[in-house]
Amino acid sequence: MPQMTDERVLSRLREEDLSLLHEVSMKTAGVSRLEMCIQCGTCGGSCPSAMDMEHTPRMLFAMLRAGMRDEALRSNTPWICVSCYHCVVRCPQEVHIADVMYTLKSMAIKAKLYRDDIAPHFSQTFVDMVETYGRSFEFGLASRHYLRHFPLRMPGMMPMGFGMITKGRMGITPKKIRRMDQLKAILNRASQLELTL
Amino acid sequence: MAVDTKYKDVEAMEDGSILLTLFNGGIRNDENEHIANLLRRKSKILIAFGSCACEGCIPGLANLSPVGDIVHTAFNTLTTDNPHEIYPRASFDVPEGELHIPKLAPILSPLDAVVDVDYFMPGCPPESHQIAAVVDLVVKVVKGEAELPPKGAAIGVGDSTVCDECPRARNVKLIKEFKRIQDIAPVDPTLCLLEQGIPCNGPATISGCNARCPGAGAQCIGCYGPAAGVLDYGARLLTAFASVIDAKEPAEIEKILDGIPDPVGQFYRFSLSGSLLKANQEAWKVKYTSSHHTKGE
Amino acid sequence: MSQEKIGVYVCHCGTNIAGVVDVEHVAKWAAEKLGGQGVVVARDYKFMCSSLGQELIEKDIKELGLTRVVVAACSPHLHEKTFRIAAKNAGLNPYLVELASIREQVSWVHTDKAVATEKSKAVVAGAVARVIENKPLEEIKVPINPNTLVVGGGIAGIQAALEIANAGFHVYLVEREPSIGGHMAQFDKTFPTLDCSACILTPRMVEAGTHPNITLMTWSEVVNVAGYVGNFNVTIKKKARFVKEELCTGCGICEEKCPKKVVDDVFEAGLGYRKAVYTPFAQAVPKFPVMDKANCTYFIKGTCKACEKFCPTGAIDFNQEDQLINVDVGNIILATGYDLFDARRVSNYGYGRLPNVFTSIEFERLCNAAGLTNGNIVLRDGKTAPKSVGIIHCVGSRDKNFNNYCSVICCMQGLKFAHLVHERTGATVYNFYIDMRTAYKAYDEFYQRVLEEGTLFVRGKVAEVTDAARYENEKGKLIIQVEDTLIGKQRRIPVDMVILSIGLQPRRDAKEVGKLFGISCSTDGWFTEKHPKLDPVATMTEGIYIAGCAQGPKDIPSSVAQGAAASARVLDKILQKEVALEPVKASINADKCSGCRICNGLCPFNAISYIADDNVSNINPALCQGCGTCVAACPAGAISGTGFSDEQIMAQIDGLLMRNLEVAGV
Amino acid sequence: MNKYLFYPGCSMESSAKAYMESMNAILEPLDLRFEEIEDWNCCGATEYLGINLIPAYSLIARNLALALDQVGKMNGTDGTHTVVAPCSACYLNLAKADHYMQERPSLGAKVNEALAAGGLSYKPGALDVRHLIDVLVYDVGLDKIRSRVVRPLHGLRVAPYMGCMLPRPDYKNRWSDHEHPTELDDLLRALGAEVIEYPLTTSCCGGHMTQIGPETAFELIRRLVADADDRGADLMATVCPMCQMNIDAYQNEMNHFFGTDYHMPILFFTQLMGLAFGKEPGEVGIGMELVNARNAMARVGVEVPLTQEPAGPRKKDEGLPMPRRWTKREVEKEAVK
Repeated sequence: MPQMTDERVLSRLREEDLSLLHEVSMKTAGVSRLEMCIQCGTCGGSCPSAMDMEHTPRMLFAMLRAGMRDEALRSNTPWICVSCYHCVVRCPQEVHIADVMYTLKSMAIKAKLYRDDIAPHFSQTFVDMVETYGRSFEFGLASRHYLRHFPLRMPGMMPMGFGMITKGRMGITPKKIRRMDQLKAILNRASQLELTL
Repeated sequence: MAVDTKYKDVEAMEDGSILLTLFNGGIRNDENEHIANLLRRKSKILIAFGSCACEGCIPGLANLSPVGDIVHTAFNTLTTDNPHEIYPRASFDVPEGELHIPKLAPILSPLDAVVDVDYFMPGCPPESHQIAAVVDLVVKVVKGEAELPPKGAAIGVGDSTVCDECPRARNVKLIKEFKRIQDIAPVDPTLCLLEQGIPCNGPATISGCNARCPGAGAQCIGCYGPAAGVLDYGARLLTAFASVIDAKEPAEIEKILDGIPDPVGQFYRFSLSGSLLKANQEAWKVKYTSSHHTKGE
Repeated sequence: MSQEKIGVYVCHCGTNIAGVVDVEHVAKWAAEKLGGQGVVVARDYKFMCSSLGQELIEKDIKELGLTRVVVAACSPHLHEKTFRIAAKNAGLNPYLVELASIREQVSWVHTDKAVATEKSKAVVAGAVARVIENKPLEEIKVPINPNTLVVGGGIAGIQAALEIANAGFHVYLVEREPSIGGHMAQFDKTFPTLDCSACILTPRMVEAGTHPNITLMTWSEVVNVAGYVGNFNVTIKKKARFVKEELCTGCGICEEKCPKKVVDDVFEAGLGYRKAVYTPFAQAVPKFPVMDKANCTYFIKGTCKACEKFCPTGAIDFNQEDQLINVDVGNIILATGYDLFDARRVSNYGYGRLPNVFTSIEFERLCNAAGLTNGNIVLRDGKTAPKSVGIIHCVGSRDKNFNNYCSVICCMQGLKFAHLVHERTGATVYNFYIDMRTAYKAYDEFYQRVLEEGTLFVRGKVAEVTDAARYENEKGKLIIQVEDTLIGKQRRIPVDMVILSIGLQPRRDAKEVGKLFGISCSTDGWFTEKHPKLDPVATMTEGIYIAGCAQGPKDIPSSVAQGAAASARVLDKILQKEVALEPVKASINADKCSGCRICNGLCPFNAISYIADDNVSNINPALCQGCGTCVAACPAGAISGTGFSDEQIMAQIDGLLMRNLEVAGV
Repeated sequence: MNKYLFYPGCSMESSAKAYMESMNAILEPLDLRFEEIEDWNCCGATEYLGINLIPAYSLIARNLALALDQVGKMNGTDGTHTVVAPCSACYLNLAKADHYMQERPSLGAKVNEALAAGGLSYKPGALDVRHLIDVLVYDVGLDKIRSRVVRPLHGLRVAPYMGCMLPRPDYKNRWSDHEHPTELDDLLRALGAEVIEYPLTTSCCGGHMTQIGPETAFELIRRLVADADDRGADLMATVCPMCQMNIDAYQNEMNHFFGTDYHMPILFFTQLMGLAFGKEPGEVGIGMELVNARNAMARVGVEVPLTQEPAGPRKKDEGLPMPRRWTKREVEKEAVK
């Protein structure tokens, strides 16, 4: 039989009969090849932050295969992923693991299934900055983020923050791009679109 | 023999009263078609004479463009002073009555697409000694001294290709690049031109011209058309050229093929209209679908 | 309106075709709509290739007087021959049968039943139009030369050569290295019975070396192959040994006296030394040494000649040159073996960077009593015995980044290594595997034994081997980082030694060798067999057979079995005394040929020559394989190929486009 | 003179100012000219992709579309179809968007639909996205770089730190290896520095985990710093603003967390290039690092001006109390709110 690549699998499916595995695969940028996982554990073995993950990526993929939607989306695993791509280049089946993690994050946000809101809020804060200024604004980001989630960490961070500011490494006023209107129009349109089969 | 005279004179002749017609030119408009039908009726032997009647020749290259574009090019370009954008019309009322000019067909067809042709005599132009030989043959046939070749044959040609008559020396061919003849200095006067990387059509072109062009130092451009039994001149030549490219990598092959700047001109200069390609697909579709419709109804 | 009486037979192929194509409808349609083309009967049947299916066709040929047959079934590759024989049995010329592939080209590549059925009709219409233009052809019979060439002197080649020689026929056994024996000669023990590899191999090597029916040609390579089945002419380059074989007694004094020592990266896999004049190992066959010109002091500096001085029989000859030898053979067996995966490509395993990471072949030499360490398992420092060893499976195999396929032997090899480490060092052994593959006789029992011995197994593909210690207990060790997939946790296991079970790869020059012998390679690079199940040692080129790892990764028992199988096929050919050649050939119409010579260089079988006197090219029908390259290339249309004429092809295209039906007014 | 389009990325203007300054200082000696993409926007870092896919790719693609427009306006000199990004995350995002828009045509179509709302469009594959060090090693060449060295960094032991997003996933096979690439090693050696064997050269610095899961990040930083220290490195050299930021700015906090006292300065490779080319420390942003590189610099005879030194590490007995260890339970407790 011909090799079943992700693209072929997708081309045979209709939107309404997507399994969880296929749904994740479809929502992932590029051709995820998630269906090809052979559970060898290269990803979990490679992961530098595996020690803090509730499930190794491999286990997460098995859960997707088993249709365990809530458990999978509730897992802290995608949020601990540091996008180092060790697993991606080592995966013998060329599964686009890091991109699948991004997909799981966005699905978890949509379903409000994350247990720990630090990471989603950080991402959202970052995105808010970008959507307001077109550039990232580290000072605003850091201060908002720490105030909300790590008030106790703030004092410890102070010398570092002062260091950054006195060394000219952190501006305290945001930079804004010129054609913010254009960017907003693009993002508005984009937010109405979804990847399809 | 009927030469350059009024149509009504020909129309008045008895059917089959002309022994031999050498029909020159392809079928581009309804007048051409009318004359072709007329002469077919009046002639015992109808010969498609010259490349235009045989394969469409240079005018056949117009099949690459829709009729509208052709008319536009002819009547409204820099070389034509037509400030009021006046285009020819099929009929026009003048005080003396209604005037007609021939109506353009969607594509140019070779003669045998319109009428039954007895023989084909290719060449642009056919060589004089070949014309003499053909007339001679017909005279001999009338006298009962010779027999006509089988119907549909190409006459006034040899049995092989231009290479057969070409005096140049040849070896096994492997080509690293194609070059235009003016870009090579000096061209080896005794060696096969194709081997020197000049895209010479000699290998695919039927003999009969005494290899005039390659003999004189210019590459064959294929005016005599394909050898007997070859379905499509351009396709034959293309596979031949493709076979001698000395490269394995697709990028390298592409680069070598880039040395042929005008592929249509190279492979179908004389034979586009008669080719399997049915050039100008749009026009072809019109023809095809309309015939289809009539069939359905 | 055709004069022919054509029968159309549509095969269900179980559900292979019928699952996607409405075969009954196709047959009915052909009977109704293709009558104008001469179709007088159209039937469908569950398995057309079965004897009942064939009888159906034979019966129709006899009773209805069919003059042409179209079978809509699988690719001609598979069953064209079957149906041609059936036609022949019924008295119809076998070349008046056409296959329409509605399996490979329709049912296997489409999912929409309606579309697939329509396409099947078109394919059938094309085949009907084509078969009308088919001409009856007669097979050509040629005698078979009883001699055989075996290329490659590993265990598969040795086995094949011995079988044929024992049957009384002559064999030329050609080996590229100085000695026969192949990879098997490098191993210490063989799984699962742990026989000493040399002990079971060397008797076979000696037998091959002394057999009266075997001409052994080592340090030699095939450089040209001409001819065809039954009548090959092969040119073999016998590389200069710089040792006269007729005088050499194999006493070994030259090797002993040679002052130049180099790393042996062939037999010793880089883990040992040899001299510039050497036999690769003690039991080498033949016993004559070879001189390595690139490293010989005399060839480099012009002085030395120690070997010559001490040779008691005057066998050293510095003026020897490569020789080209021509032999005529009827059949050829390729048993060219495999190369090993280069472990440096998996940079996360650190081979070549971290000293105590070894490859499996290095470990074999380490274990081997004849190796550099006399069989002591030690670290790269040459003295320390490891206290813990990690064996990593699937290195370079089952991995889209390297080789897709499973290398078959690594699991058992890994288990064997675990046993040897236990036996000789008492070290803790870890085996890291994705799936444990211990199929075949007594293999799983061996797995049980190794489990009993206390080997620790970790199910997980190792992510990396590193010397970057995170904790005190890791310092100075190699750390194997892996997800233990059975507990779902990442583990870091510090060990002293890592052994990489590296995969098997096609020979680096397999493509060129394949081209030399006119056979093809799969996408992975292994030689392609004629049929993966039913004809595993034959190739698409008649008279060329393959055996051993050249065909794909396999262990010793399978290699031996294939060597024997290939020899059985060759003996079958030899005993038939003559062979029928396919009559599909190209020929040149000399009248139309202008001698342009475009075709001359194209023929892959060197069958076309140029006759200068007549200024035309000519095809030798015995050499022509009917591939059609020249037919397509001839710009004058002077070359035609039987079985693939322009008329046949144009008719088939017209048929596919159903133009013939339009003409017929359907 | 080779001209390239240039996508700086947000950090080059803020936390990685030293990178920007030092890069600018070496362009001229190497005959390079960078033309900044006008009105570029943030690439979304690793954050946007996990929120909403199409907007994330549209955000990235706006930059590519602007760049392509700009290509049309530039003269066709060498390298004009190349966009150079000095930040590994930006480089990866731009390259990834370009790659996936080709690999998954429906993504390309959707992104272009969004871009159209801003009057832009991008044809995937039209641009070549490359990292700064790729251009330096493969276009400029090590020979040319070597020829510009006037102050060889002899005796400076450098741990070459490539980080993760540069050599991986490497859609266009630009790097010598995914795990142990040699480009940075070779470049540093060309400057005369002593490059140590550093097995963690492409290990992760923790990325955004310093913000959202500090415990995880500190462990990653510790591994990197500890191994470089074990192997006797004077400093680390990096190619990525985020790596530099994490290892530099969070090293102090990491030390607190583990009770260690590592002092491992980390500089951008361009700063070392600038020094080797004879630039003054101030010209190449030396002194802007928080873990000061003064001792390391002294080994090559470079004195770091005191004026640029920050207030100095906080003494333990002053200021607000610092939690000594951040247990997992505490992190979770914080997060529940």
